[in-house]
Amino acid sequence: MSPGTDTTADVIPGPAAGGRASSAPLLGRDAEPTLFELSQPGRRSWQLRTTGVPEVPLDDLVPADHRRTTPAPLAEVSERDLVAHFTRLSHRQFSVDLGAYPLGSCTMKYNPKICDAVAGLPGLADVHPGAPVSTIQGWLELLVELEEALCEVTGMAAATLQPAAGAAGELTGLLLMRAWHEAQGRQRTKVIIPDSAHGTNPASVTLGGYTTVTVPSDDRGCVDLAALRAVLDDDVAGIMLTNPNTLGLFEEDIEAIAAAVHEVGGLLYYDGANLNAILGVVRPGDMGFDIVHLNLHKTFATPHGGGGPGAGPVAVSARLTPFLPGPRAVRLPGPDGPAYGWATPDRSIGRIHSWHGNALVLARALTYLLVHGSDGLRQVAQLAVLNANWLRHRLSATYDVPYDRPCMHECVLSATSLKKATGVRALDVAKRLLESGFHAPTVYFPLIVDEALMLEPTETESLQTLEALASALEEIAADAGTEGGHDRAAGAPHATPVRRVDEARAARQLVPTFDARR
Amino acid sequence: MSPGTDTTADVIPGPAAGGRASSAPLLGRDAEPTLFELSQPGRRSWQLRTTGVPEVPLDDLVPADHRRTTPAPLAEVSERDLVAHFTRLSHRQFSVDLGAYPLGSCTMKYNPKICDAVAGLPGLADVHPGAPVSTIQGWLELLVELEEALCEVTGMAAATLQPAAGAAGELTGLLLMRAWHEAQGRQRTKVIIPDSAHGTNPASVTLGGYTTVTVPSDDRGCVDLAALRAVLDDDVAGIMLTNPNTLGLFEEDIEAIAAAVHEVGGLLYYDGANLNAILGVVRPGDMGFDIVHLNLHKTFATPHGGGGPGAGPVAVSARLTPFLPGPRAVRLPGPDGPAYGWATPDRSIGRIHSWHGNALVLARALTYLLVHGSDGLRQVAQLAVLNANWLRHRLSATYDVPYDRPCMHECVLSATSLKKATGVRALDVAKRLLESGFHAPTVYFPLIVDEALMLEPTETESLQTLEALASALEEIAADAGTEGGHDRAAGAPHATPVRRVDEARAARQLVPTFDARR
Amino acid sequence: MAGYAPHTEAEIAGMLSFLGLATVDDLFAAVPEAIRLAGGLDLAPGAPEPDVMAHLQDLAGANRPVGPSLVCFAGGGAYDHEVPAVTRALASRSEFVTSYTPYQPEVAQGVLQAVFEFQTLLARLSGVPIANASLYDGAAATVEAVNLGVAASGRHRVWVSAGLNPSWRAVLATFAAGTGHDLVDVPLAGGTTDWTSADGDPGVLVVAYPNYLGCLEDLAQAREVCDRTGAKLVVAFDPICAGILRSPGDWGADVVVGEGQALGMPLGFGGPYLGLFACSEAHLRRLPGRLVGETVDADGRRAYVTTLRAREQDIRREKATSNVCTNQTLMAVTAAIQLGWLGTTGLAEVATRSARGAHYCRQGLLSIAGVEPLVEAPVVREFALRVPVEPATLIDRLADEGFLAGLPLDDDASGGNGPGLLVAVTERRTRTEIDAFAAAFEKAVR
Amino acid sequence: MAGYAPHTEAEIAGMLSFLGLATVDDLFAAVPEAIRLAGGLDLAPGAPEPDVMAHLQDLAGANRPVGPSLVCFAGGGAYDHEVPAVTRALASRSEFVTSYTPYQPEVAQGVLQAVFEFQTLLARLSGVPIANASLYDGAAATVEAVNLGVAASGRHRVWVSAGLNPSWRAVLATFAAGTGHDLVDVPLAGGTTDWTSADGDPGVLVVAYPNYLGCLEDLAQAREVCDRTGAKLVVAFDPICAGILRSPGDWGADVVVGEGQALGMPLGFGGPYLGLFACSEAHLRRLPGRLVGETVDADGRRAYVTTLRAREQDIRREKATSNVCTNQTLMAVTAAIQLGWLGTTGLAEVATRSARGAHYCRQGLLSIAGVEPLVEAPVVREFALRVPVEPATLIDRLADEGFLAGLPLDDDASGGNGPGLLVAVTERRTRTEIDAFAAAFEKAVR
Ligand SMILES: Cc1ncc(COP(=O)(O)O)c(C=O)c1O
Ligand SMILES: Cc1ncc(COP(=O)(O)O)c(C=O)c1O
Repeated sequence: MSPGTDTTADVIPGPAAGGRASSAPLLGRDAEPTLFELSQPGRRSWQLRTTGVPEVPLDDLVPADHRRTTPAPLAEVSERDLVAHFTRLSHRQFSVDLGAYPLGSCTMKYNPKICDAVAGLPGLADVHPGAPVSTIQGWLELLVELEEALCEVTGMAAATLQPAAGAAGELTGLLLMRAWHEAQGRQRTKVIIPDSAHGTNPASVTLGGYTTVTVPSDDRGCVDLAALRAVLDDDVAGIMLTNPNTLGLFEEDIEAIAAAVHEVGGLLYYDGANLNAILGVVRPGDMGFDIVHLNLHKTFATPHGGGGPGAGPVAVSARLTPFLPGPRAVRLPGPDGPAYGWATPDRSIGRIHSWHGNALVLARALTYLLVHGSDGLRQVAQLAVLNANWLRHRLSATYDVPYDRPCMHECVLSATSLKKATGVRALDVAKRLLESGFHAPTVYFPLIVDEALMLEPTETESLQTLEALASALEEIAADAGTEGGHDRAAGAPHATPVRRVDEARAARQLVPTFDARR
Repeated sequence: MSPGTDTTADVIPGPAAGGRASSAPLLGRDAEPTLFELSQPGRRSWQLRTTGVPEVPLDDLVPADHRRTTPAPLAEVSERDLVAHFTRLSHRQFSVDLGAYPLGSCTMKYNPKICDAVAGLPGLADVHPGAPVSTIQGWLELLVELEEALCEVTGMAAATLQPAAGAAGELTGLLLMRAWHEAQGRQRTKVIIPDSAHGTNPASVTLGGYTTVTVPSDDRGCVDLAALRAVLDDDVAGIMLTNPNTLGLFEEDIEAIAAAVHEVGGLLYYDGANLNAILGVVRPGDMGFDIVHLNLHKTFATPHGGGGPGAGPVAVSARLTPFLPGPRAVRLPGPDGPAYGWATPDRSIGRIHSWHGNALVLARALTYLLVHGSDGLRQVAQLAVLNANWLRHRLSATYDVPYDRPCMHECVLSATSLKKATGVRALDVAKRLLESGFHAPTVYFPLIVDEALMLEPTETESLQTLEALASALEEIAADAGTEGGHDRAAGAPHATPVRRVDEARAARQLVPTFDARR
Repeated sequence: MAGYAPHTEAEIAGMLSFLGLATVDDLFAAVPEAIRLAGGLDLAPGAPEPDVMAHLQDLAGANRPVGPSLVCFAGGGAYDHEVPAVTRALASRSEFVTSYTPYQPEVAQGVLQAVFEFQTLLARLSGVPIANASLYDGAAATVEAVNLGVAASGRHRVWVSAGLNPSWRAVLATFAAGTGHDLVDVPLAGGTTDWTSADGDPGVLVVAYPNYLGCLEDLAQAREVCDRTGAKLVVAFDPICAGILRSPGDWGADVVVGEGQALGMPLGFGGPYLGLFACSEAHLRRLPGRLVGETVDADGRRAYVTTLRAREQDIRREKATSNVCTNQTLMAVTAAIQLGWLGTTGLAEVATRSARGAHYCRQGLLSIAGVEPLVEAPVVREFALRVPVEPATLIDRLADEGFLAGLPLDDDASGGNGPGLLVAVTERRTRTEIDAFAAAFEKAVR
Repeated sequence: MAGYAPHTEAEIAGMLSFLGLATVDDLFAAVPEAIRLAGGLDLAPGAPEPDVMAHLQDLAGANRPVGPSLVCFAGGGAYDHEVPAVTRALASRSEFVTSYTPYQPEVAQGVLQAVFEFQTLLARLSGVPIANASLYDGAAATVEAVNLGVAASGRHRVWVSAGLNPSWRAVLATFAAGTGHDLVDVPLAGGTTDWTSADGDPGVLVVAYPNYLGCLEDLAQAREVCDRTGAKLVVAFDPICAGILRSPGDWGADVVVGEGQALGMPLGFGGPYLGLFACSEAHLRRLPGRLVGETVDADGRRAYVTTLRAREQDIRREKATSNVCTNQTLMAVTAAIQLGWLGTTGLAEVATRSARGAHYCRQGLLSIAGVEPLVEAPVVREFALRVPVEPATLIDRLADEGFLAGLPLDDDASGGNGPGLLVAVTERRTRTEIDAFAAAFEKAVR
């Protein structure tokens, strides 16, 4: 199948006019024209500095055979239309700033506005990453300060701030694991992950050059210790766990797991995506983990940006420190010269980012961390867990609770009984919830729960919001059982900028660019 | 009638939860709770600097009889709810950044984003207005530069930048007129305004201590010269005109008008709200005007802010300069000391603003002015007039054109025939247009045109937008004549965040605050 | 030439031909040849945005903004209070910024509801039940209040306390030339207004609380004068101090006005600020400016709309209660956001901390030889000093040391007690800053 | 303690009692006592926002940002191009900033359409028809391209041009430890890659256009090697230079990668940047990361959705084409806005002006005694010099004079031609700045 083999609907009514706003939900539900439909040859937005540089013909500078014969056809719009277009697009986008986003595993908490102000400081934003150390002392200090704080939060000895997201952190961690084993003079081939693990874990294992061994969860939703022991052998490089796990449950046997893995010479990798649940309460290092990645875009409230950027620093115990990626910002010894500099660890696995990681995201995370401090971070965990348990308890009368025990920062429910009784599926519940003023929970993950609905309210939602959310979910379930309820659910959402989207068609008749349309 | 004598509808469904977003048009059309409904005792957003100032009990500082016994009951919300609330409110608000806003007389052009950046520069935004001149040389230079440019644009000798809006400028101008006549040793009582004038003109005349004499427009939509001559006498202080006038028509007899008014010793006041039409083409000073106010929030694209702030500088001819309000920023003579300072004209009418006017608005206007320059400003006028004439010509087949001659920056149409034929009024046309993706035109103004629809597209709307706007207006007229057309129009709008609003009830059962609700 | 117009050459040509015109100049046929600008404006040609930005940055660079290198102790109606990132972010949402006056309520609920909330917050704070949607600034609000008071009392004599901000008094005087009001300056005695010294039958009393010298006026006495004479009481209050002071409404004010800059606006070299205006129900029909009310839409859902329009100039013309059209809506929205952020406890906290800082600072400065109180009445966050050097000179010297020491007080500004220095302290001033200020002050007066 | 949690004490108590718990600690009953943190974290207690802001401002103050007092001539993958206020304003709209990956397309059309437009723009610019929704940065995109190329060719030998950004080469090497790819460094000769010097059967060729030294590689030759060996051609292009250069697709690239920072992102000390990734249709099923496609909704209206999800790790797990989950969507949206602002003519103009500035600057510097070209091949907006003093020393000296002179080139970075200095010029550099730079340079090398 090649792109654009079929026609797509074209529902831009009339001429594509930049000043026509009916694509804004405020004024109706017409489609928003693309930038390309708004384009008119000869129009422009750009204005560039007057430089006085001699206007030598380009032919004298760049050889003809390297030159484009025609300019790259981008778009030609006025600044007015550019602004209107993207402002209208923003009106077609749900966000934390509009309402609750209880998307399990994603920690969509409120992102403080002060962090935007920090990331916009010219003294941070306008610094070249390759500038000499004498000109970047502030940045180096910031990185050192953040690294130290993250080490304290995780109970680790040192960290790299380079990974740009959680998955990059995972792969970094696996390469550290590999380097460590190699340094011990041994070659191991397997990494264990539980069946509830996030998809990035097995994908990273493969890229790290290991084979995934999956261990099942027991009926309490935790790693089956016996099954784990059964796969532990000399060929195991380590295990990747998140604790609390993706079911929102704390792995109570963590000490036994750690002992068992360490016994065969394996390392424990902590997937920090769920760290929000345990901030200041218990630390991965104290649980026995050797390598930890953090998702700063989750726990430390750096906004997700519609899918990124994130930041996935990796912290390690002392024995792994020499292998960390470099260069790392360090305090320099001695009273003379600059106070901070760069250093690459002795046995570094090497660089994993073009520069120093998503620096402006790191500055946001430090800001968040300092505002909260030791007491505030602990409170974050407490209230995140309180909110999730409140929701679980309240909704356990309406939805199935696959693992009926107190949860941590998120709760996994199931629509299995609802589906059996009414035909309404987890996906339908999610789509209906959109119409009630909330983002949907994560659905169908973790994979081991049938018709999963995974709710993570986070600590920044109020009791009133939880009540409204719970009521909405209760009403959806109640309505599903009434006359026409199934169809209402299957037809949802109705009040959103577009109605249910045909995902199958998107894959079948692929239109990956405007130029692939017919 | 006292406030809140009747109940109002209360349609916040369920608990008022900050995280429930269904008030965002994106997710449906429920009402947005007020800040007061979101409030929960004990909740807070504020965070203040740690100062180390001794925490003396307030009782030791402020006498008990001056103290509140209970804190002022404002609202108590979390930062998260605060952000969600106002972000959702913003989604219930149409704006230039969402689409065309052809609101006649208001010049709702695109407001360049660079002006926001300028107004946010700490070197401008964080300056105290009472700081010593040695610390404000940049601001003083900016004000002088703007004053000089505005004088060139208007053909005047000097200006005050203090008035905060057009109406404040009008009153300032009338007080200048009064001071000038008094300086000539005469007391005059009447000011002439045409019947098409904006309401602020007569209101300002009253506040200026004058009596309004209204002159009718002739059948070409201009001041009736004979009628004007008839009211001109020794008691006339002056005349207030806008040219092009509020019908969007250029007063062709302006030289004769000026001569006649000057002949009786009167002054000519130019209401600059329509200056966008003639920038760089003809200047009020060259037409014979003595006093000019500008609406920088119209012509110079400083955004209207939902109703303000604006800025209404007043420029005058040389003979009126000594009367201008003070202090004014001036270049200081002599090579020593600061280059700029403050000076109050000899015979100043006095201060008309707490400080120096809406300074950050003035900085925006200067930015806009410099980007355009002499050539760009002229082009603004040309294209604004081109756009308006295109609309007029195109729509003259569909709507009545009360004055069928080329217009300037705006065109006034009428729905009289439409109403006669279908019962659909100008107001209904306006409401229907909202659903088509455009803001409505100004309706029922100027008062002298029956069922007026006053369209001012401005120069920043493209031909494609004009075409879409014209098509929408044509479709509305066509639909009005079809089966059910009247009801569709009378019931409009349907797709907006709220439907047609009951204005009569608002006045009858006044609820001016949340506390006045029952 | 730079600019934002979308028209291509081809489009312009097409549009002209649609109109039957040959050139763009033909559009201006109605403009008499004789007055047309032949050579164009004598301004530089348009410059690209980055060039203009560089120029404006140069101008900004020629100022010294308040901050760590110019620590602000100046007030006088413009204060360095905390403006959090959240207020700036929300108030700069382009839907609020780039919309017009909400003439079409169906697509303006955002601004309308925000203003409705502002009105509610201001009414709660001022202690009177009606607040409008904003006026230009504190001075303009005072002018409008006087106009209302004169109309309501039927008497044009206005007793104006010498403790009212001197700029506002000046603006009152300017506009009185048009309205013909008879303004009577009522002097201070010991820092507060001595109403007994005024004569004639007042229609309006205007008094500030706290007054320009930072002192707490005896509003009971002012109310008593009004009760006796039938005058209307206009109180210019400070919305921050109001967090801990009895409200003007509680003291019996008929009209409450004020400067709202401290509610989330930057110092901004004096504008745009926010004219606060609130009054008792009796004066509803004389309210100047815009008013938002709650109502319902065609489906019975809650909605907001500007109401009592019949007072306004676009309908009443020469008989309107005021000529105000464009006001400071965006600043009212900003104030609603800021007051939402501060809330019940935060506003009180800001006021309390400011008062503590002011008293701590005052004590420190008064311990310097030659520095004395200008007046003795109790103050909140601002106070007036007699200093041993010329105030303007002192201010210049302290600016060199990194402090914006305050505003100079001449005899007019101090109600006859000058010269002196007016010092303001907000909750943002740290003990370290205040101590350093006092130390520099001591050197500067030597 | 500071923070953003809304819970009041009373609410917490009520929620606990609803759960049948006595204290908040009871929520953590599942956490074994032994490992619980007894004393809390050894961090300072929470500080209010203004205190934290002051600290971050101090840190920012300890840097020297580029600007009038540190004029930027540094590049190497991070460029000082114009970012207009309009791009910043639109890209910072909180709907874009505070949303997650668009898992629910019905409420995510904003991000989805913006990314769809980004994909289209990138495809048009790169000359290949498929582009993904972004990767972390240029290095990460190159890693993914190599992984794709190895999988597509079935051969793990990768010929990597020594003209590829040395950081990216380092990242390739780091990740090759996991994938086992066999990376072969292919040296430069006279500034461009000498493919004849490499041996073995390559599965992938990686080459930069222009390369790290700013030189224009002979892509026809690289394509020819690929045609001969069956290897896949990965071209790391520069999206700005692409405004005037033949597109990689036109040269026959299979995969096009690049660093997108120059498309509207600040220098930001190296991140967040934007990994560009585009490829020919043949490799669609191996595309790493997210892809947005057009479709329709239940009413047949145009809509967008992430598609071909079956490649991704959340479904394919260990068999996924990549482990990427969170990417750099906001930067892709930013790039779409910036490319919309530049448009067809603006991008070409930026590239042209940068090239003019670079050649003017190069000429000026080469006229200084002892300064010579490091390599001779034609360049666009970046060039490498041999300098008579140690490059790092020279850079320090020029920083003192107000210039960020460039990046130092050691032997690795210069493909064996070092040491040297890599200088970049953008359209923002004025003639005055360049002349002053040359003058300071002349002094600094003396
Ligand atoms: C449990 C878990 N692990 C890992 C990740 C991957 O993190 P990222 O998306 O930052 O690569 C996620 C993110 O969704 C996650 O939820
Ligand atoms: C013709 C005319 N004159 C005067 C004004 C008053 O200006 P402002 O609203 O700034 O007070 C307006 C504004 O609507 C106007 O259109």
